[in-house]
Amino acid sequence: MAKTAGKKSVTRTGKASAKAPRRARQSAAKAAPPASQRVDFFKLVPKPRFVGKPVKRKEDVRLITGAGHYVDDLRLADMLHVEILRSPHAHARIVSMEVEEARKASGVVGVFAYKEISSLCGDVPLAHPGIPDLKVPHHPVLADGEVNFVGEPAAAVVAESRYAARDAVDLIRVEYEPLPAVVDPEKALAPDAPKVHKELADNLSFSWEVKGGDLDEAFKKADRIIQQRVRSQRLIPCALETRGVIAQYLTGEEQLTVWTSTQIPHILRTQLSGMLKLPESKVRVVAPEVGGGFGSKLNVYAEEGLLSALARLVAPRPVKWIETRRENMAATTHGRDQIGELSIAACADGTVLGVKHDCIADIGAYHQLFTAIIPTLTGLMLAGSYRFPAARTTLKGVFTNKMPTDAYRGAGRPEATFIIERIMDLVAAEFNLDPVEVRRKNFARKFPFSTPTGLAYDTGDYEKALNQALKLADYQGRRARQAKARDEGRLVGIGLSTYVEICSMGPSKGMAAGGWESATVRVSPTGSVEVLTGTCAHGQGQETVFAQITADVLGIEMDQVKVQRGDTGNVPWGVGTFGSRATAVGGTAVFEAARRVLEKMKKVAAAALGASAAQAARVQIKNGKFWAGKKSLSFAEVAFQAHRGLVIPEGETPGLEATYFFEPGNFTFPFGAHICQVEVDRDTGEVSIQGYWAVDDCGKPMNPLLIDGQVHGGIAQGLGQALYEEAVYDESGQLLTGTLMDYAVPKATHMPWLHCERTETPTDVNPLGVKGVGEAGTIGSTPAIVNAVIDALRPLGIKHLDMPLRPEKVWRAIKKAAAAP
Amino acid sequence: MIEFKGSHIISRSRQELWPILQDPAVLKRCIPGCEELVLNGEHLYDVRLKVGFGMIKGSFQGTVQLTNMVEPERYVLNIKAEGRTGFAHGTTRIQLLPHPSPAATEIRFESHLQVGGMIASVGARLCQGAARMLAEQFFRELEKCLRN
Amino acid sequence: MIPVAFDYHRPRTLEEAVDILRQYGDEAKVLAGGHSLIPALKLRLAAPKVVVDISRLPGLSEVRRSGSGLSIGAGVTHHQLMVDPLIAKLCPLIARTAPEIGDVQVRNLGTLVGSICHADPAADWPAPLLALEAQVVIVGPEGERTLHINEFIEGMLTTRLAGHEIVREVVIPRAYPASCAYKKIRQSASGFAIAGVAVQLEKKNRKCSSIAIGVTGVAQRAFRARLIEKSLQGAELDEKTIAQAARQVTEEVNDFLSDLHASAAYRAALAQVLVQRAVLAALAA
Amino acid sequence: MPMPRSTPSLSKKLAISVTVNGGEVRREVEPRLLLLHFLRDELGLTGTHCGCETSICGACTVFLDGRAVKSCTLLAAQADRRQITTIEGLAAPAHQPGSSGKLHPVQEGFWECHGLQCGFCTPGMIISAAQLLERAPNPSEEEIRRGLEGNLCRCTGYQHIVEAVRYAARKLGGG
Repeated sequence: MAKTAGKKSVTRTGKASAKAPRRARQSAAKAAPPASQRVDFFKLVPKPRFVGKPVKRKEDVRLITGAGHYVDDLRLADMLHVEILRSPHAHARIVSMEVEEARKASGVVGVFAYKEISSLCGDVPLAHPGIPDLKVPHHPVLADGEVNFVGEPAAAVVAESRYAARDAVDLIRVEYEPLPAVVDPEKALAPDAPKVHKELADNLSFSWEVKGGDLDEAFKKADRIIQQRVRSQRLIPCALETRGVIAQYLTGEEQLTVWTSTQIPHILRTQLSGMLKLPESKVRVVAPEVGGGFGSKLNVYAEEGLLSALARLVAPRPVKWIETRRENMAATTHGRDQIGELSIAACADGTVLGVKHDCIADIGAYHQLFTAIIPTLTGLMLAGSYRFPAARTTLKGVFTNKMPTDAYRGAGRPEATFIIERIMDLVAAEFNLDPVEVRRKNFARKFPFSTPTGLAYDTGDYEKALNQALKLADYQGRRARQAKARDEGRLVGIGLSTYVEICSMGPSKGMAAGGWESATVRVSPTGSVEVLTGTCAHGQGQETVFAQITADVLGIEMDQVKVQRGDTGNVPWGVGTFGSRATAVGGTAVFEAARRVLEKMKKVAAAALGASAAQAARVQIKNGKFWAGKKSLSFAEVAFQAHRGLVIPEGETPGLEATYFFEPGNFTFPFGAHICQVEVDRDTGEVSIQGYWAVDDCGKPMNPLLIDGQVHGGIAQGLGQALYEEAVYDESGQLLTGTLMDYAVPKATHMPWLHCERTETPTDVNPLGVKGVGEAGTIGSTPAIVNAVIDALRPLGIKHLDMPLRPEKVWRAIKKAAAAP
Repeated sequence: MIEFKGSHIISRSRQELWPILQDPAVLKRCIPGCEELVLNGEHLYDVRLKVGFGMIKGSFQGTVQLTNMVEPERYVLNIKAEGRTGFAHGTTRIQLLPHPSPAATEIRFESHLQVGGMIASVGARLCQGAARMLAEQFFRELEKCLRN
Repeated sequence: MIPVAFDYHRPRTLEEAVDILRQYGDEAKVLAGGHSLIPALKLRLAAPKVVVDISRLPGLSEVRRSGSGLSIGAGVTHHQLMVDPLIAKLCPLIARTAPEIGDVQVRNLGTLVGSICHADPAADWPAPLLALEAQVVIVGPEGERTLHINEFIEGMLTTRLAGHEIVREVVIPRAYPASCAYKKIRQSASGFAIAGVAVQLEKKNRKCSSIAIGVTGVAQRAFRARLIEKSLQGAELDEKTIAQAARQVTEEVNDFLSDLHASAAYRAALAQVLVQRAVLAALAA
Repeated sequence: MPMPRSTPSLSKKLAISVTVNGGEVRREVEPRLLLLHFLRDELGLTGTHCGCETSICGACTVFLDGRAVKSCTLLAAQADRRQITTIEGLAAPAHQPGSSGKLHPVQEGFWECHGLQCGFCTPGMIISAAQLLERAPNPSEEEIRRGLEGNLCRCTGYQHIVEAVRYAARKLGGG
């Protein structure tokens, strides 16, 4: 069960107020029933046929044959096409905009700027993070007289074809008056810095703090105070499918339908209703096939509001906009971008007594949905898998003339883990200890474990995962071989990270939006089963996992189960897929709904079979049949009876459908240990990865094949951050990594072979025992790789380098070290 | 941001060179790709350019203004050019230094150009080289001009 | 993602192609594999009025013997150069460079001639072509002319090719032995050369009897590392000698490129390292 | 400051004839129409995806006369009188009319080995993998990775894709 942080004093404050933000508040869970009264999946289905097995995905046949439909693949009759004119300036006043020529161009239906749209569509919204005095600027869907980042939408062309719309964009003439731009978040805090938003006093959007334990005491008792500045650079999520929106408004039916590439159709529906001032009942959001998200589609975007508004203007003709890759890189949310100043109070035996972390988060020009919330997660997770007695994060969220940051795979936790795992290695280096021993020394060992930042870790066995990883990697042997290589003058390094992350977002009281998830399971008269889930998979394979769960609960084949998601028109309600929550929260909702359908089917079967009361209490499913005593009915027959309505048991109603809203009692805290070996080329600074080993613990595995897939993909993204990726803006705010020619998404040749294993430490937060695995690889890998590179460079006296560890940076560090006396 | 500097020896004295460098006809000939250059205010010229490197071509429209003029020593060129593929704004400080040989001048220039739009987001790696080539082209043409 | 409108011509003969170019001059662009032109069209960085597709002109997509050397037609793709037996036999440096270009799909369609006509300073081909003393055969309304690759590429994105001319083929004037190598450091996103060095050498009695080194990616245009070649000519090629000679790479040019992927100093260092590695690899080949 | 004008689309349409997935199609197209858009918008073959503008990601990979090419870097006009195979033509699912219902061994490998997640890069990746196996029936891990360098995947970390290609290699080798 989830616990509070106990008696330790924990405070989280905004700048001026002591009121704790909602997302951070967490007390004993009341929502979930005690474990003793709960039916756990493995009690109900002791020998599952599908759950836990490496089942092939149901999604795949359509995807490997090109028959799936992403937004761009949808074609509606009479569809119009939208292209958007975007700001080439980081900061400028729009002096004038001439659109007549564009309006008259062949195939153009209309050209729209702020003044034509503003009455139809309000500002881009944010989920209120509960941070007092949060400054939120005006954020229109088309620029209102001023542009604040390169790529900000300024006008939209609607035309008969995409080619015509694109041609017309070139005919719009905008006169901009360039204004001074501010790009560096630290410079943005200077009193004389140019202001991103003239209506605000300065560029500070918010301050926030979380602390616990006695820091003064910790720093007094420490043998040494280690200081380090650590940066988590700005990243571009780069889902392979760019964003895209189709919107259609049917005037007669008063119905707006929006097809969009999103992770959160239901939240989007609620927000669009607010932006467009339409009753929610008149808005339907559909996420068709979604080609990757990684947090970048966990948002409400200007274009979603804009297209909806345009759809009303050209009703009933549908309008379609498909983002180009350049637009995607400039105007879809970025990730990370934090600078942390660290002070670490450490003892000579490797014990860390306390950590102070002063963080500046570059949030870009505006607030998107979770912009302010993401860096607070870094503060909350600052303790990592260790029992630091005291920790404090102060956070400043700063406006700059760049694309807003928001969730990107891991969202706040990779930053925290990177900091902590660098700390562990800094401490090891400082006292000349083995990094493994420093970690062992500090591990949290008693669960539930209360962190100084107020979280309660459900379960964990960090040492077990570490030991298994050490064995898998042959750590001892590897260190011995490293010593030999060093003697030969080679720069070989071994790095590790032992992470814990916060997952399965989460209890509602810990979330800015709801933390629950819904599911409906319904059985048709012919016995086919539909699962409607509020989660919205975009590659995770929930169609398969939820079918595994449902088929096992109902004793049927997976083929009989169709999982539907992504359409607010048929899924009753939902929150979405993000934060490694889909299986732990959404899967549990499916389990609970299926369980309720099963109970009812048992009753219907008993009634239809004329079973005695004693037999009725012991109806069993075996080989796809419901058995009461020696008589049986097939699954389909029971389904038919439930709909036929003649043998409905007393107290029941006809039909076969259950909807369940699952509210978890706590977050879950998956963990693991990643080890990486690298060799650095002394002459070129190139890093080559010689081996990678990972042991992750995501609780009970639902489908090991899919877990491996999630871990591999996560590691690739973490490796991208460690070695290659960085969104580079020049000092005037131009995005220099504006295409995939300059922004390096890892390729097949960049990846080493990944040796992955698991430990299994179930959680009792949900009846599946599942913790979540979507972000684990990303969180674990970045510090393991960076630690390995720094370890390789240790003989040269190098203690830290900022990411990405591109060859030139490493080469310069080597050169500088060589030149040092 | 493109920053580059260089110098060039021109076989004319500073006094001779000074008016030449403000002559619209000369400027039009020497500025690479210049299709139109019209005086439109004090030391202010409206310009239309077609700049190209191989197949990569862009049309730009803008202004060139000379400020901080200290005859015959130095001035600042303020450049603003915009086109479909992006824009370039910036300044070039120009110094005319006496050369040991009396009939020659050393022109030193130092440019700070802010490039934006498509050319910055896809062509950043080539901008520095492009700017340098344009400067070289300018002086090459200027010399040709002076020879005739 | 959407080009500006243009007209498309697919002439049946080279003469017809030249004739179209003569008509439109600078407003026309030649397309063979399209892997330089079409990306520029999509970004609207290039907006010709006319595109002249020469990819199907008879005879242009072949590698042929030419005197004691060979000829590479304008339509020959990078992939052909990887697998062509004649190339492997007469000019292994070309065969070793080809797999380093782009990726499979780019190599399947992109052409060597298209690449040199685009004259991107980060392109691979100029390095080996300089080392091999390649000749570029150009046809135009006035007939045919031949330029050495070093003259052909003028600078960044610019060549001596006039608007109404077409490169018909690149000629490697003679056959070369197997002592050759191309080494490059890839820009991790685009795969272009941050630095690339091609070496073609010959040995007599353990001494280097001839050596040619082409360097690309590090300067506005690819160049021959003449100073280094001079130092190594006639020398015994041990690691120390090579390393010492390679240091002179900084004196070969004064305009090392600098961009967000690599500074001028780093490029200079890489060029030095790659010269050493390429010479050693050529020796071992 | 007024911006220069662009020329409106006045170019002459071209009549082209392309053999796509075994059937001949004839259309009149704008010369600037990209092969990618021709396949998707004119022919409704939406299995070929568009992931970038700069010929890097490979999501749009198709076969042109048996060579894997990026259809975003080709004009439809260039495909005139040539053969195109898209993911839809590699093998069709059982429920499609006229289909044998058999997957191509590479498709099978991707399914068996969980070689895809969001599926967006998958059609292009499969075409490239098929090309790879045609040229190197028994590829090493390194050859597989190099063969797929022109295709980005943001989901899988490529490992399962490598396994999928090995699976297909075994299958094609008669295993």
